[in-house]
Amino acid sequence: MQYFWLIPVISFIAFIITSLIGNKILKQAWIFPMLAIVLGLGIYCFGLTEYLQSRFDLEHCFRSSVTGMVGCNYSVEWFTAGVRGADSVNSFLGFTVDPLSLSVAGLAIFVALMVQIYSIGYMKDDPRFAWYYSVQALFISSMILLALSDNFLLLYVAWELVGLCSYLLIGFWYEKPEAKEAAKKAFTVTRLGDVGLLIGILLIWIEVGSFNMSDLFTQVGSGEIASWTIFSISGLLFLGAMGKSAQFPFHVWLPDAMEGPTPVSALIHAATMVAAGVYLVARAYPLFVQSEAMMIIVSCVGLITAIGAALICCVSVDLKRALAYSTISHLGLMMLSLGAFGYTAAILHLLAHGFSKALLFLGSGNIMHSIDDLNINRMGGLKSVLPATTILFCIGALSLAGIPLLSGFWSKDEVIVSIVHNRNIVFAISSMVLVFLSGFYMIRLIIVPFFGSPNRDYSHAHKLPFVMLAPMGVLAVVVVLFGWIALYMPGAPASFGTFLFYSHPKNFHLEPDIAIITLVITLLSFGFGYLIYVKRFSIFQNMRIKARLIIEIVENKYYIDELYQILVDKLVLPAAGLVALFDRILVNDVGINGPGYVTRTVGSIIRHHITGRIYVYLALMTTGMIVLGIIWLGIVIL
Amino acid sequence: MVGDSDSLMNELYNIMAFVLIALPLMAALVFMVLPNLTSKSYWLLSSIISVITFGISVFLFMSYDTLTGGTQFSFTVPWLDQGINISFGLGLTGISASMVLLNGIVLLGACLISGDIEKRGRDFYVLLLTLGGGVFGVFLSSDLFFFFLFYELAVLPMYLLIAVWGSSTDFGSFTRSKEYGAMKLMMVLVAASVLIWVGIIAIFVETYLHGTPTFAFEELRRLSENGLFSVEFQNWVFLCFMIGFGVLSGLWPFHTWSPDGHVAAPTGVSMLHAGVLMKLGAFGIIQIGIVILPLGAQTWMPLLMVLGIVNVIYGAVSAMSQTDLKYIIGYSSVSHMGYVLIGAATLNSIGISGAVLQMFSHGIMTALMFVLVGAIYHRAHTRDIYVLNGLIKTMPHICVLFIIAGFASLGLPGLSGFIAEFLIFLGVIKISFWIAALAVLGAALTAVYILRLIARTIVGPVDSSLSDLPDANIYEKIVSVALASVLVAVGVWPALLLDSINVGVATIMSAL
Amino acid sequence: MLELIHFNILSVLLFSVGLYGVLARKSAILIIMAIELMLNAVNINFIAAAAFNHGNGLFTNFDGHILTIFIITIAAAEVGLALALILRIFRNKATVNVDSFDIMKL
Amino acid sequence: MHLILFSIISTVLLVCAVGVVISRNIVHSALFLLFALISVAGIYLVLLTEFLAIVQLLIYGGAIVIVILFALMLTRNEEYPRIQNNKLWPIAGVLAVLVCITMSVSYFQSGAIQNVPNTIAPAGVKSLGSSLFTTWAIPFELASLVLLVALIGAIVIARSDKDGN
Repeated sequence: MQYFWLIPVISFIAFIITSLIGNKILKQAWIFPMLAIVLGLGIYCFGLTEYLQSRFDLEHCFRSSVTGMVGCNYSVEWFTAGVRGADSVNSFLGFTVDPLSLSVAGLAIFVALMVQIYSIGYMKDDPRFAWYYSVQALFISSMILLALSDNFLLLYVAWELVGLCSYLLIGFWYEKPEAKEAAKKAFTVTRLGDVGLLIGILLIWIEVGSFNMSDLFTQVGSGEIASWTIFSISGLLFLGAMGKSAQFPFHVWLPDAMEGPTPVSALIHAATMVAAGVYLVARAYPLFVQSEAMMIIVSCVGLITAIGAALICCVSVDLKRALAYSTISHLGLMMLSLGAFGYTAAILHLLAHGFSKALLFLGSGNIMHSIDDLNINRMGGLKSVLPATTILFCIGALSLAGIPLLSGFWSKDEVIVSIVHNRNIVFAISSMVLVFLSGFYMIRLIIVPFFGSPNRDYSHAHKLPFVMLAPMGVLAVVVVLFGWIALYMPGAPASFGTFLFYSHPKNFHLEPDIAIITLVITLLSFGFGYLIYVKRFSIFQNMRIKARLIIEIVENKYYIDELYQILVDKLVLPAAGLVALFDRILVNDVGINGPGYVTRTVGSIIRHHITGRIYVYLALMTTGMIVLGIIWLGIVIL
Repeated sequence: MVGDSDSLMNELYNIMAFVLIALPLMAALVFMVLPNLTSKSYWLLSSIISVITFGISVFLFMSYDTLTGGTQFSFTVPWLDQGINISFGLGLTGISASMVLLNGIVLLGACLISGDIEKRGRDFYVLLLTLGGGVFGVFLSSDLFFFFLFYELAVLPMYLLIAVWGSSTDFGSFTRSKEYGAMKLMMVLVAASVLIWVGIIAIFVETYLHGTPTFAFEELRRLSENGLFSVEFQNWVFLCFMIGFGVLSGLWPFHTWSPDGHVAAPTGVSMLHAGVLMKLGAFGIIQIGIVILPLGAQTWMPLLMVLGIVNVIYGAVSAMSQTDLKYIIGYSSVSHMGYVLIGAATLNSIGISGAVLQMFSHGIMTALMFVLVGAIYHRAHTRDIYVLNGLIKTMPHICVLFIIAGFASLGLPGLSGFIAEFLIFLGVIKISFWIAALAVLGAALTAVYILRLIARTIVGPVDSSLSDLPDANIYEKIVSVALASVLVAVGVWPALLLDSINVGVATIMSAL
Repeated sequence: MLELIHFNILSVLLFSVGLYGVLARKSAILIIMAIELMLNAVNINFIAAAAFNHGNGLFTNFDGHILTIFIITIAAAEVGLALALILRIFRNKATVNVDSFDIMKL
Repeated sequence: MHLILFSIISTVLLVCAVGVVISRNIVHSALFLLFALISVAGIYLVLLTEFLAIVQLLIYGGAIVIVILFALMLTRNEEYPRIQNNKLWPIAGVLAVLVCITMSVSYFQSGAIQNVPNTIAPAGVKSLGSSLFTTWAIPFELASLVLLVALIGAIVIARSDKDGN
C-alpha cells in the first residue's frame, strides 16, 4: 500500500512523456499512458489484496474512532510557510488508504483502463491523438490523487487538476465554437463552486490548524468545534461538491460538456470526475453528520437535482445529453442518499452507476462512430446494424433502471431503503417518482434508437473494431456481476457493507416489500414507455399536446441556461464594462489626467506673462521689489 | 599560494552583491563610450552581461544560508560620515534572495527577447541594463539613502524606454500614445517617490534629532526597537511609505499608470515593468515600512488590506471587459498585486511569505505573458482580442505557453500562483473571514477573464488573415519555456523558495 | 541747511525717472541711457552718505567713494558691452526696438 | 548758499533726466543725458568731492556719452524718430511713482539717517587714494580685469563675422 503514490506519479510521467514526444509517435501515443495505467492497476490490485488480507496491524494503519474504518496514512512534508515553529502552515503530500479511497480509486483505474483501450479505436483518426492520451494520463494521475489524498489541501490540488483536464478534454475539438464555450462554461461554473470549497478549507485550517482530514474528524468528533462552524464549513465544502457533481443550480455545465469526445464523457463526465463531489461529501461525512441542517440541505439539493434532471432526460432528443441528464439525476440520487444517512448505499451506487454509465456512454460512442449522429429521433432500428452495441447498451440501461440482478438494482434498492427509513414520506414518494422516471427514460433510450423502424439509411454505417467492443464487454460483465458484492458471499473476505461503512459495519439485506414496490414501479414505467414509443397510443399524443407548456419548459431545461445567460449578459458584463469605463473616465481621465490637465491649463494661462520682452520682465521685477519694500516698511512701521 | 587564492575567492565571495549591481551599470557606462557597434552586437553584449548577472543571482540565492538567516553578503563602504552617516551598504536577506533571483531571471529574459530592437540599439541596452542594475540595487541595499537612489535609477530609464521604443495604440474611442504612457508612468512614479523621500528624510531627521543620525536599515531597526519613533511619527511616515510604495505596486486608485504603461511599452520593458518594477513597491513596504515602522504598519494595515481587496476585485472586473491583450494582462497585474498588498497587510508570517512568493510568482508569470503577447503582437500587428482568434493553429508553441501562464494566473494548483495565493488566503483568514472570502472570489473572477481570453483568441476557428503567421523564434522559445518551467517548479515544490523566504519573514516578524 | 535727506530724495527721484525710462521706452539705446541715470542716482546716494559720514570733519571710511568709483568702472564696461550687443543685434535684425527682441519667449 | 546751489543743480539734473526719458528724438535724449551727467558732477561738487566730479565728467561726460553717440550713429535707421514708448508706459509711470514713494517713505521711516552730522566734510584725494590702493587694492585690480574682459568681449561681440558667414 505504501507504493500507492506511484500510481499518480507514473501516470504523470506518462503525461509528460506523451506531451513531449507524442506527436512524433502519433499512432502509438497510447502506449505510455496505457502502460502507466496497467502498472497502476497492478499496484492497486496488489495494495487492495494487501489491505484486505491484513489484520490491520501494519505500520501507519489504525482504526479511526470516528468513521470506524481502518485507514493507512503515509505522508511526507511538502512545504512550510511562515516562521517555523511559531506561526506557520505545514502542508504534507500524504495519501490515505481506506475503503472509500480504495473504492473510488479502483473505479477510476478500471474505467480509465477500459476507456483508454476503447479510445484506441474511437480516436484513431484524430490528428490530436497524442494530446488526447497525454491529457487522459494527467487526468488519471490527478483523479487517483484526489481519491487518495489525506488532506484537504492536496485534495483541492487534485480537485482543480481534474477540473483542468475536464476543461482541456471538453475543449478537445477547440475549433468548434460550441466546444470552446462548453469548456469555458464547465471550468467557470465549477470554479464558482470551488470558491466555496477553498474558503471551507481555509476555515478548516483556522479551526483545526492543519489540513489533515483525520485531525479534523477527531476534533469534530470530540465536539470541540461550534455547531455553527461545522455547518458553515460543511456548507462551503458542499458548494464545491455541488459544482463538481453538477448539482442544481450548478448543473448547467455538464450537458454542454458532452461536446468533448465520447470516451471522455464516459470516463470524466459520467464515471469519475463528476462523482468527485459525492466523494467529497462522503469523505467529509463525519463533518456533515454533525449538522442535521446540512444533511437536510444535502438531501434536498440531491432530490431537486435528481427529479429535475430526470424530467429533462425524458424529453431530450440528443442521446449524449440525455445520458448527461441521467448522470446528473443519479448524482442527485447519491447526494440524496448521503443526506439520508445512506453512506454505503451512496458509494455503492456511485460505483454501480460509474460502471453502467461508462458502458452507456461507450455505447453512444459506438453509435456516434458508426452513423455520426446523436439525435435519437433520427435513429430507430439500430439493433440490426449494431447488434453487439444494442445488447451492451441494454445491459447498462437496465442496470441503471434497477432491473434485478444487475448491479444498479442492488445499489438503488439500498439507496431507497435508506431514504425510506431516514427521511419523511415526501422524500419516500419523491424517490418512487424518481424510480419511475429513471425507468421511463431508460426504456425510452433503449426503444427509440435501437428498436422500432429505421428512420434513416444505415448503409454507410462504419463497422466497429474489436478494440472498441472488447472493453465494453468487460464493463458489461462487471455491470452484471458487480452488484453481488453488496451481499455477503461465502468465501469472500467481506461484503461491501462490512468493507465500507460509516461508524459501524452493516450487511446489506434486501427488504422485500420495498424491493417489490420499486420493481413494480420500474416495470410500470417500462410498460408506459412501451405504450408511448412502441404502440404510440394516441391518448399520449393528446396528452402531449395538452401539456404542451410544461413539456416546453422541461425541454428548455427550465430556462435556467437562459437565466444564467441573461445574468451574465445583462448584469455581469455590463457591470464589468461599467467598471472599466469608470476606471478610464473617472480614475484615469479625471483622477490622474485631471491634475495634469489643471496644471497645464494654469501653466498655459500664466505663461502669457512670458512675452519675451525685457521691459515686461523688468516691470514684474520692479513690482516684486515694491511689494518687498512695502512688506519691509510694514514690518518696520508696525 | 593556496591560502592566497582562497582569500581571493573569499574576497570575491564577499563582494558578490556589489558585483551584481556594478556589472550591469558598468556595462551601461562602457556601452556609452564604446564606438558605434550594430544593434545586434549590443544585444549580444548585454545578453552576455545578463547571463552573468543571472548566474550571480542564482549563486547568491543558492548560497544564502537559511540556517544562519539574517543579512548575508554584507558589504559596507562609508560614504558621507560627517554627522550624516550615509554608507553604501549592501546585504542579502531571505526575502531579497528570491527577489534578486526573480530579477536575474526576468532581466535575462528581457535581454534575450529584445534582439529585434533596431532603432538606437545602444541607447536601448544602456537603459535596460541601468534599469536592471538599479533594481538589483534596490533589492540589495541596506541603507535607505542608496535604496532610494537605486529606486530612482530603476524608475527613470522606464520613461525613455517607453517613450522612444514603445508603441502607440488607437482604441477607437480613445488613444494611448507611447509618450502619454511614458509621461503618466513617470509622473505618477516620481510623485510617489516624493512621498517616499519625504518619509526617508523624516526618519533621518528623527534619528538626527536624537543624536544618532543614520540611514542604515540595521541601525534604524535597532533604534525602532528601542522606541525611538513615536506612534504619531510612525503613523504619518508609514502612510507616506504605504502610498508611495503602494503606487509602484499599483495600489488602487493610483494604478492606471500600470496598464497604460504596459500598452505603450515594448516587450522586454513590459516584462521588467510588470515582472520586477511593480515588486519594488511591495518590497519596500515589507522590507522597510513594516520593519522600521511596525506601529505605523499596525495602524494602517486595515486600510491597506481594504485597498488591496479593492485592487483584486476591481482589477479582475476591469480586466473582464478589456479588449486589448496587454490591457487584460495589465489589469490582471493590478489584481495580482492586490494579493501581494493584502498579504503584506496581514502582518502575520504566513501572509507575508505568501506575499513574497506571490511577488516572485507573479513576476515570472506576467513576464511570460508579456513575452507571448509581444510575440503575438509582433506577428499579427494587433492585440485586439476580437480580431485575434484560433491562434493555437498557427502558433501552437506560443499558445500552449500562454495557456500555462493563464492557468498560473488563475491559481491552478501545480503552478506557482496557487501556493502563493493560498498562503495569502491563509494569512488573511486569520484576520478577517470576509476579506478572505472576497480574495478567493477574486481568484474565481480571474478564471473568468483568463478563460474568456483563451476562448476568444487562442482556440476556436482561425481567421484566414492569421493563418500563415510563424510560431515563436528560438529566443522566444527558450525564454518562455524557461519561465514556464520556473512556474511549474515553484508550483510543484514551493519549498525551493519558501525556505529562504521563511527566514526573511522571521526577521521581519521579530520586528513586529 | 543742506541735509542728507535732500540728496536721498534727489537720488530717489532720479532713480524713478531712470526706471520709467527703462520700463517705458522701446529703443534699446535709450534704455541704456536710462540705466545710466539709475546708476548715477545710486552714485549720488553713495557719495552723499559718505560725505555726511565723518567724525568731526575727518574721514575714517571711504567706502562710499570707493564704491562709486567701482560703479563708474563697471558702468563703463557695461555700456561698452551693451552697446556691442546692440550693434550685434542691430546687424541681425536691423532694428534696436526691444519689442522685436522676444526670442526668449517659449 | 549750498542749498540754493543744490536746488539749482538738482532742478537742472531732474529736468535733463526727464528730458532723456521723454524726448522723442533719440539724439536729443543723448544730449540731455550729457547735461544730466554734468549736473551730477555738479552735485558731487556740492558734496565737496571734487575728485569724483572730475571722474564723472571724464568718464561719463567724455567716454560714455560719446560711445552712446557712436552707437546711435552705427545703428542709425529711419525708425529713430518713430521710436515711441511701448504699450506698458502707463504701468511704467505708475511703477516709477510707486518706487519713488516707497523709497522716500523708507528714507523717512528708517532710523539710519537720524544720527548723522548735518555738515559736509571735504574728502581729501590723498587719503582716498591711499584707501583705494591699500584696503581696496585687490578689488581695484579685479576691476581692471573686468574692464579688460569687457573690452575684449565688446570687440568679440561687435566685430562683424566675416569668417563666420
